[in-house]
Amino acid sequence: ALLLTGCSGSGTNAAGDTSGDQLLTIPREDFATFTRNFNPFAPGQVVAPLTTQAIYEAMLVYNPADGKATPWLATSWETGADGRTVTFTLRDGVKWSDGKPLTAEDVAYTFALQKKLLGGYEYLKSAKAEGTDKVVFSLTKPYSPGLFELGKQVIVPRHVWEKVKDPAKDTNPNPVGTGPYTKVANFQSQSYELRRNPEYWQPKKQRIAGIRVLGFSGNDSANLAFVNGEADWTQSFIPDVQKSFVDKDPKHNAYWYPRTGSMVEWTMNTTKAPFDDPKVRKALSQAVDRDSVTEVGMNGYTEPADCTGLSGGYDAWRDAALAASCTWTKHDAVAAGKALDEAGYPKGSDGRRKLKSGKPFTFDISVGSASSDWLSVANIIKQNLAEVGVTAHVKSPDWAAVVSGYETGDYDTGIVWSDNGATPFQFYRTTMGTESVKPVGTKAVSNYHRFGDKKADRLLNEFAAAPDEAGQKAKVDALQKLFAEDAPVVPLFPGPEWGAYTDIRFTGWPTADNPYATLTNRGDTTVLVLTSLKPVKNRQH
Amino acid sequence: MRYILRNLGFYLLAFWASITLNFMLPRFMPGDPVSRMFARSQSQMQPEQIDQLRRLFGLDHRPMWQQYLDYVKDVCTGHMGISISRFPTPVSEVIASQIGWTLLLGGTALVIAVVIGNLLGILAAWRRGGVLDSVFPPLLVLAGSFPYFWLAMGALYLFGMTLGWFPMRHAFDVGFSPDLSWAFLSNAASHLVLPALTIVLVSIGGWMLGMRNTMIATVAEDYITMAEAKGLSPSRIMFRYAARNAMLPSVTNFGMALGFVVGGALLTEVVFAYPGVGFQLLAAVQGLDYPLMQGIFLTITAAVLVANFLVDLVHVRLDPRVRVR
Amino acid sequence: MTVPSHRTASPHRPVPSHEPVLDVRNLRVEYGGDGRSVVGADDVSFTIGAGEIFGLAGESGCGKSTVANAVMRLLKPPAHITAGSVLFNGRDVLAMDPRELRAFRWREIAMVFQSAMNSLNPVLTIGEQIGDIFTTHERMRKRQARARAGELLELVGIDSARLKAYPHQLSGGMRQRVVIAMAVALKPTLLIMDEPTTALDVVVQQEIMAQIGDLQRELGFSVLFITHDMSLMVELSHRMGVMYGGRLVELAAAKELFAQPLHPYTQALMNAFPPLTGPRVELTGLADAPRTEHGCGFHAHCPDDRSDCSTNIPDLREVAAGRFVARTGGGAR
Amino acid sequence: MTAPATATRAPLLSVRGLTKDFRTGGLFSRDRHRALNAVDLDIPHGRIVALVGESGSGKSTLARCLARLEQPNSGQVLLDGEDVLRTQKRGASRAYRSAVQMVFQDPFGSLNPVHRVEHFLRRALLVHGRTAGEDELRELITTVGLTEDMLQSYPHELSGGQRQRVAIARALAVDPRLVLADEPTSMLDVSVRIGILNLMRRLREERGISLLYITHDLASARYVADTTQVLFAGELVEGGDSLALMNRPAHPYTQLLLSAVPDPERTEGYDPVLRAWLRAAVLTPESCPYEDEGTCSRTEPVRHTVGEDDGQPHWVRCHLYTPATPTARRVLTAASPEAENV
Amino acid sequence: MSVLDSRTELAAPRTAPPDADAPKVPRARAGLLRALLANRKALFGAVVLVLFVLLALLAPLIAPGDPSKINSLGVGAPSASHPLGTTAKGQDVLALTLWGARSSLLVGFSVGIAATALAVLVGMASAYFGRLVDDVLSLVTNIFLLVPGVPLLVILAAFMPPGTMTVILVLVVTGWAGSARVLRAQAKSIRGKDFVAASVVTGERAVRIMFREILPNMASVVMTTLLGCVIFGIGAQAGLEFLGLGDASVVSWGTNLYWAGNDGALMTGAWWVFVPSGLCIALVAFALAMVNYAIDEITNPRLRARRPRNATRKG
Ligand SMILES: Nc1ncnc2c1ncn2[C@@H]1O[C@H](COP(=O)(O)OP(=O)(O)OP(=O)(O)O)[C@@H](O)[C@H]1O
Ligand SMILES: Nc1ncnc2c1ncn2[C@@H]1O[C@H](COP(=O)(O)OP(=O)(O)OP(=O)(O)O)[C@@H](O)[C@H]1O
Ligand SMILES: [Mg+2]
Ligand SMILES: [Mg+2]
Repeated sequence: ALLLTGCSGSGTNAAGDTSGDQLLTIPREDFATFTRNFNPFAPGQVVAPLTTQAIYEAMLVYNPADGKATPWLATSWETGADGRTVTFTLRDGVKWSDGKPLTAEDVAYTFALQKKLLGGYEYLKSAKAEGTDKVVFSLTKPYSPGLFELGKQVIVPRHVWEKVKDPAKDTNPNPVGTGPYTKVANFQSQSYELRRNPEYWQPKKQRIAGIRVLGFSGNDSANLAFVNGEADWTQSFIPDVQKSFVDKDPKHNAYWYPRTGSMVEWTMNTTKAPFDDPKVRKALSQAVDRDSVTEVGMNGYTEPADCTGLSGGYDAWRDAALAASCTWTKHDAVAAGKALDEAGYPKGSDGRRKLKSGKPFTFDISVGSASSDWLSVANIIKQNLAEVGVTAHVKSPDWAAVVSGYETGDYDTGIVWSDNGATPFQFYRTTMGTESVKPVGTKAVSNYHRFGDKKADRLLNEFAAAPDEAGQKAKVDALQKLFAEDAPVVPLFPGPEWGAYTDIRFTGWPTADNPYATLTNRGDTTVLVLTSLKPVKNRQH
Repeated sequence: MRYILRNLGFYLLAFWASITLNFMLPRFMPGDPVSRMFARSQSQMQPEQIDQLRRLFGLDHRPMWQQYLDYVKDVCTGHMGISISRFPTPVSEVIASQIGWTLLLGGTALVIAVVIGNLLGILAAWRRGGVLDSVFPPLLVLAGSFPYFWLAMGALYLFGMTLGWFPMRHAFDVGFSPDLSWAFLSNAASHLVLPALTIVLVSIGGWMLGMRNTMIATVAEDYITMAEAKGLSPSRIMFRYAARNAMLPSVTNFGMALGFVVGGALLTEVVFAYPGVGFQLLAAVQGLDYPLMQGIFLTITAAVLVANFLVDLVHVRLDPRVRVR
Repeated sequence: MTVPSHRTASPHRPVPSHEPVLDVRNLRVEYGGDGRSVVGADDVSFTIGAGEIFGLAGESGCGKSTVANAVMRLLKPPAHITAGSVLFNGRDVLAMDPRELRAFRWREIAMVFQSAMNSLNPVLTIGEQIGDIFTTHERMRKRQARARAGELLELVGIDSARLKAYPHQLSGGMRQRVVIAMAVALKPTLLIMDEPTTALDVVVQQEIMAQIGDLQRELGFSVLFITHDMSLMVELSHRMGVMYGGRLVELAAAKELFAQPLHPYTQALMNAFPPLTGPRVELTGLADAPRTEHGCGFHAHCPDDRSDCSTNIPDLREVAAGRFVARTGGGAR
Repeated sequence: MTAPATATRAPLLSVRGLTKDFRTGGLFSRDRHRALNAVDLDIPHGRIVALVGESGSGKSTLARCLARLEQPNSGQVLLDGEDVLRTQKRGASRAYRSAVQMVFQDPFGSLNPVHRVEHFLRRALLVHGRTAGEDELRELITTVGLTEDMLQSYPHELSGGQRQRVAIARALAVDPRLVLADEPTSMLDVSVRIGILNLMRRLREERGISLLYITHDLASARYVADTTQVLFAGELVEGGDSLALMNRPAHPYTQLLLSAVPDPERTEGYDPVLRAWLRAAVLTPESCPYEDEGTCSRTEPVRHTVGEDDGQPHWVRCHLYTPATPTARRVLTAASPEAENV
Repeated sequence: MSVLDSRTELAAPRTAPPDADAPKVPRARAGLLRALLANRKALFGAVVLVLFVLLALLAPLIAPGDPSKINSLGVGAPSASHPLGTTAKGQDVLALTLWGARSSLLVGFSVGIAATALAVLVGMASAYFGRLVDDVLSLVTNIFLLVPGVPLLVILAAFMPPGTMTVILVLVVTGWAGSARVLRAQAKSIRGKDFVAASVVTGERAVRIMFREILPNMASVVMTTLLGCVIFGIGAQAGLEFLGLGDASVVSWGTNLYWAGNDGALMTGAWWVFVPSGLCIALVAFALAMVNYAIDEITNPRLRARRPRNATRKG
């Protein structure tokens, strides 16, 4: 199916096309080439983009930008009194793109398949269909964070996947989903298109004709295409986005980098001296000039973190008073120096501090070489530390080597993102919970700093069991205090969710003023944007 | 023919050595593909999935020698396994989808550089002291001195972005699907211009100088004087007597370069977002995708060996002297 | 090789008519390097008659090849012909334009180079290289040229099947014979042979010489024969010149020169070859004294009469009919 | 110009059954070419022995084997009765090197262009544990007829003949008893050849050095050597006192070589055609019982003694030799004078 | 054909018959130097090189302090206080370029020297000992020549701890083989010369023959190889670093370009961040190439420029 772009191979493409049938163009800097794999069970780096955004849908969509959950394939859900069951009620009239109706059986089957193929959901005992529109999830323990986790699982049609011999290895080239754009068209190694699902349950919201995804070998080339007006919506890191993009056409070009990504932290290996001492961690944290880190290192795309460690996505949970009161996340080189003096790390005659063992106070900051922004951050930290007499070396091998060091505990400090979920539960669980602490030498997949606090365990369990939000809030308050006390990691800044767009061809983008979704094109809320955009129609064309 | 057979023996040995190297290298690298993938996904993956994924990808925990034996067997039977970073696409398919573009870009650039470079070299040597001989070599050497990516980016911004003469990315525009229509071919050709031209620009100097120098040496040979004495026409002497003999070292280098074409033009692919094996390999290495890495490595090695072997054959045709060696 | 058994074994052929085919007059060739220049040949004059074998002898570097190349206009920079003329059958070779020159070469004057190994293109077959001559000069078709090439090979005693051979597949003697065959392909008026046998073995050398003698008798061309081997030269040529330091020092009929060399250099050169017969006598030969640019390095060995040639080599002077010597002193020693 | 009378002393160097095969082809090839076949040769004290033969007959190979640059496949090399090939399997000892030295054919190639003349001589002296003072160097350089100031020259500043003298001086530095001279004059200009030959004679006379003089120029062999050995296709076919051998060559091959030497004073006229024909007759299988030009023979030819001169036997190995008839005559009459391709 | 592949191209200009040059150069060392100084190309190259070396050495004086110090100055066009402008991180481009010369030249020359040394050793051992040693070493050389360079670079760079040493090591490992082949051919032709045999007959030891007799004769080839390897080193380092495979915390021309790319220098129009380092690399490489060119001309007089062919006419 050849498409009707207005250009007969003239070398330009969709730029300026406002026929009304223009395709929403999304560049992917992380896919040099695509393989036709629309299997939603494949890992994120493998599956073709938009599979879980435009083709398959979940029961609900949680939007961290406004903290709201939008019912999607499910219209409602409720947690049982004991917190051990969750029941989702499915929407009526939803059809798969092959015309078959969505049933509760599909949902139940999806979870069974997901657990079989990829594991996870340890707390889920079973998922059972009740009638055609109700799914009951039985949990092994009261676990409130499970609600959103279950709700955001994308659902696949049982009648299709049952017949697939090896679902894990299937490439699902012609996917059948409930999403707005399910029809794969013109699949090339560097671009493909998704066209409207004829059976979509919200036909009114399928205003755009389709989506085109472009592959790029890196930020540079992807940004070039975007800045040049050849794509509509990007999520790659654009250096100096104001100057290089917005200023080019201030009327149409815009970006919105909500601070709702996961918290980026300076992680220290707490199994090693002197990082086992919270006083040291706090003092080092105080030495860091977060303003400079965010302004220069991160291009001003984010803002400094506070001592709750919570990212912008959890603003509703934040204990603002606590955040304002504690000092160890505020830059103060003098205080930091004093704290280090007090902790027993005095300056030597050369102005450099010594460890208790008598060795100089030096250590590495390991960052993956591919993350140039974080590399700058590490360099700024290094400069800040030099001011308080601590020497840091920035080590930047390939990410594989860095992560391998994190995983086995063979590193000093590093810059790491934290786990992110709908609630702060996951964040605190993996920064302070003892269950995620693995001994040095054993592979850890989270909690690279290897810190656990029994008090946190208790609070986390209580949080999971809390039946309502008020109860949860109380626990999170306590967790924030504990975090501010322990300083298990040094929070630097919340990761911005990059997102920039031009509204020459499409309007209706989420913005800071209208945060109906984040501006990510690879997240859970993407589907909200896809069903909100309107093509610009220009009659003259 | 004994010459060929002997070389064949060497090639087999070299092939074995390099596939062994290929087996060892990725296994020395720290980490494994799943944690790598996990690290890249930046918390979009559940930690719980990791073990499951490891199982899914069938990562090996058998003893090295056993893996090695299987690997050698697979290599010999042409099985290259399933790519991890492109799971579950077979490695052969991943490579197949890229190699065409790689060959197109690399081959075009190489052929242009070799043909033009050698022609320039021949003419420069023939007209010693002429414009071609005094102006071109330093100029081309200067062009070749620039870092390739620097030149490529400059060209991209100048001719692609500012002047808009050439497309800036990809092998062809979206909306086309590869076929043999004129529209597609011309589109693909226009996309080839900048990447190929920049490669030609940095590599042509080497070819030209090489040819010039051998050609000068050749022109001083007695048989050229003899040909002159025979009253042959200058063009005949230049091409049939001098250039043909001077070409021999060029042919060897051409073979080498031809083999390496398969490895892709990594920096070009990065700058121009051109599809190809080079970036695929970089991605495979960074994603610790052993099977894909090994597959590509194998393909390149095989290509280099085949190219060299072909060059040997050509050499035997061109230079009767090697036949007796 | 066909050996007609009736052939007489005498080289003492009557000296042919002295209609000069080649007339070289006051030829001077300079090699202009960076700044300094070397004189390769200076004031060289000689003539070669039709059917005559003219020998040019002298030690290495005395300018023999320079003269030969100048006659064919094959000198390449930095060599320059700075004075003199080369007349071939009355035509001024030095004034020819490139086209004339191409047509003139090989048809009128052909040349056998010093080393056959290097004067054959290693990557072309013998057949192609011989055929080239016919396709260029006679506008023959390839097949016809090939046939002619075959005939030529047979003429020098090589099987015409060898047309497909590459130079390296032939022995040194065969290669040299191929070159000779090429040289006589167009039945040139004059054949220049620049040390055609020095790179070869004694035995093969004799075969080649035989070949040349044979062809010369058959085709009747004149020969400019260059060698440093006095014995060989005397055996072969009618008239000969001895060169030293770029100048001719003696010019005479071969037998006369052998019987009574007039110039001390010629005498010394003769003395450098031990005889095969007679008792062993101590020979002195020449010195390896370095030659300066202007001085005749040879003066160290001038037995007497050093007055005139210690600084420069004097001009040739006719001391008897057809006998020239570069001495100012008396005719005989 | 007579050779100093040598007593029936044991020879300085004896070669017995020396055989050398070269591997031809590449790494995995097993083709062999026999360059030397069972060569027996004696080099007496204080004598110059000439080894003549046409190109490719194995002259250099023999010299290189004796200089231990090449490892023979079988045979013995006896120096003072000691088989050096057996006792010094992996290369020659210093002692052997100080007894046997070599001068190479190409004076342009045998002197390293980056060193001064002095270096060559000094190294040769030092390596063999001798003092290398000014006096020694001066003595050496003057021995070969060069002047002292040439010690500071680079090879490229010298003429070919001077270079060859330097090479000889280097060989002399270790005070050898035998010098192998592989065509020391063939690359030299005519004008200086005789000088080198005279130097060789002088060395023998003044220092009592033995020389193996390798050449294809019979006239110079006759001029300089006491005895001459003829090498044909890797085998010695004739040997004896130089003058006697050249006066009465017994082997057709020797005769061929002799006839090839241009000699204006030759009484019988010069006809190269005839001579070439002679060569064809000698080298074609019909006239010679050797198959493959002697690399393998069905029956070894016997060694006949032709005569004795000055205590040196003149011998020949040829099936065709019968003491009564001069061989060449027989060959010429036996072989048909019809067309033959060489 | 990326920069990283340039080792194949390196071999290309060195195609003059290997035995044609060396022994023709009398007084290899002193003579070569003198001849070089008399050659315009070489003089140009030498002046540029010396200039860069001086600038690199004087960097701490001209631009004191940490050149990579990040501050909030922001990107700025060339001005009086910052003659080459500043980067997005407020670093002075002039300082970065000057300090970058240190690392780039260090890596370039270290790679050049180490790779050449390795190549000389391998080539000479191969040529001198011949037979088995030669077969084995040739095989190893050829394997390194056949193994695709980029993956090897990438893998090694990823495998080893980042740092200048790693970059050097990686480039040496991938860069020596081509040179070894050239040097082996050269050494082999010299090995066959009579003066080597003469040294053997004199009784010299193998090591002495290799280094005192053979090596000086290869001076010009070693020199061109060395310069070629330096060019390769500088270029390949820049390529590696541009791809993010080097050590981004080191200030070098390659990392300068890497950061320029990452900070979107071209996209935001900050050409002054992008241009200087690239130009420096080109200049240094060009200077080296010119010296090489000159060496070729000196050792092989035929390559020298001269008037057109048809000047043979008598004058
Ligand atoms: N290309 C050149 N450049 C400078 N000088 C040259 C050149 N060719 C020859 N000469 C000089 O010219 C003189 C004559 O050289 P020519 O080659 O004619 O000698 P020749 O008699 O042929 O010697 P040979 O017997 O060695 O061939 C020599 O002194 C030589 O140094
Ligand atoms: N290294 C080698 N490898 C193979 N064959 C060789 C080698 N050296 C010599 N030969 C062969 O051995 C035979 C004898 O060669 P040698 O060099 O001893 O001859 P020669 O008598 O010295 O000849 P010339 O007079 O040309 O120097 C020849 O056929 C030659 O091809
Ligand atoms: Mg000559
Ligand atoms: Mg020899």
